[in-house]
Amino acid sequence: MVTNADPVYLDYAATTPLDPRVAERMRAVQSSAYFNPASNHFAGRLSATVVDEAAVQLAALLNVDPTSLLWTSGATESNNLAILGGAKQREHRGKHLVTMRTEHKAVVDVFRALEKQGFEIAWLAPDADGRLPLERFEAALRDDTQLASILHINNETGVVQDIEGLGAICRSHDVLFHVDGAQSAGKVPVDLAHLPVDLMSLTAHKFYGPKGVGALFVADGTPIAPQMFGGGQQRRLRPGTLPVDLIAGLGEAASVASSCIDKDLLHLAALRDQLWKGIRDVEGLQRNGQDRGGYPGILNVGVQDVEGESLLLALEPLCVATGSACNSRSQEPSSVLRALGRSDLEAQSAIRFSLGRQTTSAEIELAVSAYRNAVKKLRDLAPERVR
Amino acid sequence: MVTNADPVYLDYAATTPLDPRVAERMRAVQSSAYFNPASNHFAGRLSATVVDEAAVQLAALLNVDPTSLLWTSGATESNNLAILGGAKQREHRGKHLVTMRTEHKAVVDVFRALEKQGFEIAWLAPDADGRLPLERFEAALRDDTQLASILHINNETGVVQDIEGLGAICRSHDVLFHVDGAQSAGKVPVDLAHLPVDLMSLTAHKFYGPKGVGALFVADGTPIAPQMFGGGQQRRLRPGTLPVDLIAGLGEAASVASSCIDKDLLHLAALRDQLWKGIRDVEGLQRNGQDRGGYPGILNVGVQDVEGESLLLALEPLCVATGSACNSRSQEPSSVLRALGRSDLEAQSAIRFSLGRQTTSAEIELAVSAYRNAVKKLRDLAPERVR
Amino acid sequence: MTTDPFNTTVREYFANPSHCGEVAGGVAGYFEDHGMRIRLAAEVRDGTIARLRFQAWGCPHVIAAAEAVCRRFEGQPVSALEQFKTGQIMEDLAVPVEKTGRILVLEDTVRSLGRAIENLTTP
Amino acid sequence: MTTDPFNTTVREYFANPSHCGEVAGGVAGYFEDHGMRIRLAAEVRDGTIARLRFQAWGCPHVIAAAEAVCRRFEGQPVSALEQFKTGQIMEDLAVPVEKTGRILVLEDTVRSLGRAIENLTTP
Ligand SMILES: Cc1ncc(COP(=O)(O)O)c(C=O)c1O
Ligand SMILES: Cc1ncc(COP(=O)(O)O)c(C=O)c1O
Repeated sequence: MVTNADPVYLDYAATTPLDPRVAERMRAVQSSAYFNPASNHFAGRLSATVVDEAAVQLAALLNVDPTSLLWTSGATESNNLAILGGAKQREHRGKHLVTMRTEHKAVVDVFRALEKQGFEIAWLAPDADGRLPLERFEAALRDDTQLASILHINNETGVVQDIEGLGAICRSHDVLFHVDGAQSAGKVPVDLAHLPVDLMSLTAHKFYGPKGVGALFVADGTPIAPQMFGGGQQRRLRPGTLPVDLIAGLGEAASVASSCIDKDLLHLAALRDQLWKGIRDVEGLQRNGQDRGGYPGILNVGVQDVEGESLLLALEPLCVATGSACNSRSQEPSSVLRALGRSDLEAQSAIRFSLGRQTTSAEIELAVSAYRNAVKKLRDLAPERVR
Repeated sequence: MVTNADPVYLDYAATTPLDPRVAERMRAVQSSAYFNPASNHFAGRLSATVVDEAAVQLAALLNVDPTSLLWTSGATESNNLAILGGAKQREHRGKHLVTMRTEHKAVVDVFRALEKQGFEIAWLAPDADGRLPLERFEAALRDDTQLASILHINNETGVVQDIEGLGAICRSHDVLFHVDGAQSAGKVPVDLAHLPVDLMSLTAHKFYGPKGVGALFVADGTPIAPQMFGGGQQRRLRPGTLPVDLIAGLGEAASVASSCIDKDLLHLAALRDQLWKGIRDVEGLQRNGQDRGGYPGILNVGVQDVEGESLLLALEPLCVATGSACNSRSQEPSSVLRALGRSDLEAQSAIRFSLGRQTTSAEIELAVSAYRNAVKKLRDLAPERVR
Repeated sequence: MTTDPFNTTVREYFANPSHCGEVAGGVAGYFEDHGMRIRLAAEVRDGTIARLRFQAWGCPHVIAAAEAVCRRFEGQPVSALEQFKTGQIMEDLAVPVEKTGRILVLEDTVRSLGRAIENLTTP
Repeated sequence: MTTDPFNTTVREYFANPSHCGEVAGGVAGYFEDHGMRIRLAAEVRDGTIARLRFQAWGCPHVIAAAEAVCRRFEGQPVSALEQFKTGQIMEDLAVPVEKTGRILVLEDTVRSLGRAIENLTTP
């Protein structure tokens, strides 16, 4: 297909390419420190040092102690470990858990599993702009509420929750607070020394690090039960041979992020504004998410009376997402957009543009005209409604 | 330290370096197909195709259908998924499970967790050569035995179990049969179309593939319960963004293995024989494992009245293992060697030499003299026993 | 999971539909279901479909299928419409099974057009 | 987890112990515990430890500690032995806490040597 030749990749929220510095670091480790960090010889210790250095890099990004980080295979695993491991460890505190309807599936499905095991879940709805009001959150807490999990930055809409406010409420109610930071860590400043967060999940491939590696921040003294059993690595909380090159890549990505975040955010905001200005006058356009204050790397728009699958095809060679980033194959209308009050018909036309470090103004220009043309084309094709 | 300059790496059972072909394939994927295979656009489909190709490569190595493979983060996760997921799915069949005392910790610890949950485990002992006699295995099976897990090739001793015989017994007793193939897949021929195996775990980094990725073979119709919940990837059995480059690397490593295994085994056998001939006359030497028929990449020897930690240090710059590959830091004498009837004192002096594709005859020569010298030196240092 | 959900025919018909539009003064059939809307308009001359045009709101398969119908029946006798079967289109366009219902909307539209032509010619 | 369990002093003393061996006709102390065995042999001249040699079976820290003791006390008056404290050795060799018991074996050996010298000189 001709279109395959020049993809215009605007799906950075789904995954990002490796930053060249990350790729280089990984190559160096693969050739000179590929050893098993658990091995009891100097080569093994060399790899263990690489792992420690990566922990320092990631810890610097999050402003935490390196020992508070567990390596995992990604945010899905981190979410599972935090929520299953946290809820089970604190079962004595109660069986009531709180989360939102707009969470990522890697959180929703974990709570569904807990629901089947007899836990009771409060599925809170956001306001129309996607935010969870603090009063609504506090009102949902009960004496037997023991854990809450809230998505920091929504992967579909870029909506940002008030983690500080929500966390403070958790602290005052002795509720364990987990934050899915898959779309925030490495992309916006996250200062866990000051945020009242007990557990935070993250994944390297969302911020120019390798796929297949993530981390779970576990605040000092937070009890979690391991979900995998094995060789005793990582204080028995998460066993398995440490993928030293992936961890080094995650560390390097964190280090790059530490120095780039502010610049990245300005870059993204400028491009997002260019995109929005270019399409906002399209008839029947609807912005999904916050008008202001959202994460600048994501712009989600629906448009009236245009069919989503055809829109996506007409947009080629743009690579953009409909529905959730992580399993866009499903044809169901996005539950995130439904929770914002969108109808099925509105939700199915939604397109998520997600921008990144490599996105250029020229690509945005192309995206603008592609979007305008696609909507026009599909409207021209369509018959009037039943007369 | 001077010794750090020229490590002689003889710890391939702990982990292997990347094969150059694997590294090259991964780089290509990282730069041109780094997309999310679940994304609903042509770039995503490109990555999905890469994943499919890797499945075909791994399937060819194991002689199975590509759809019978699940991607995981490594053998630890595969073992957890197979054993926890298998046992829980078949709880109605009974709560009795069978395994061996010489299993890897990533199996032992999973059974320990199940034991705490009320399952009953039969921990079978091997014969003095490490093998599990078929009669002993069959005698351990009860009406309520529902799952057995046996290590194909022992990571410490290279002992090879009779998977075909054990599997046939499982079939005739309706017992689910899981095999930890972390040390066999990609290293010896494994034909799962003919072996009576329901579930097999493997990990790429043991056969020149990347760390952080593994697979679980699940025979058609074998029911397992997922242990992680999330975005619905992989038929909901193992969610999470697929690390397309790691999977491509695993596929490529499988493909390389398919063409190299026979040559590799001859190479290893020659070197192992050279090593054994070079040291076998050391006074008080004891070979741990099978004299014949074991995996040729591993030679495990103990030696009388030599302290293990000092031996390891005296052997530098050799990188070899004491105790288990995967968590050698623990000071406890190997439970595998204890199960072969070794005393604590005998077990602690054990050294595992594990050889690989890049090992040379010159390195073996060096290993022979290093070993002889180290034993002599430590014996010279030691006082006579109490007079 | 991996295969392109759209084969080359779908891609071609969707990208460059040559039979999209209206037929001024023609006869039309319309059907709406499953959230799809399809309109077929024809100019009939001497029992022959001289021109056939579609308008469609739906997924790429529906749009391509409408184009396919136009290509197929333009120039054909009106009676050919009765022989319309979705099977061939499903195959040519490799329509996934779960979209069968949508293609049946097209069948209904073709029927609707057939009836409209009938009404026109049998006063 | 990552640090070398052996500091440079341990590595040096272990690799090249200059005080390993026997003292022909000397006086010796021996102790055995925790699976460790240590022997210290001395040649005493005029209340001074003229030569001090060790033999040891144990981990690298034990061997290095034995060497350290020899280096420390050779040339010292016999009375210095009484002041032997494991603390300094633990620090110099960065012995991990869990190995304290092993180093105490060395203390016992030093005591044993002290007693042997005493027995020799006070008839
Ligand atoms: C908000 C959010 N949480 C969790 C995940 C899961 O991350 P991973 O697929 O790396 O496990 C993703 C994306 O995939 C995400 O966007
Ligand atoms: C026999 C065996 N099983 C399981 C594992 C665990 O594999 P991984 O650390 O890749 O999860 C290993 C080695 O680490 C092994 O040797």
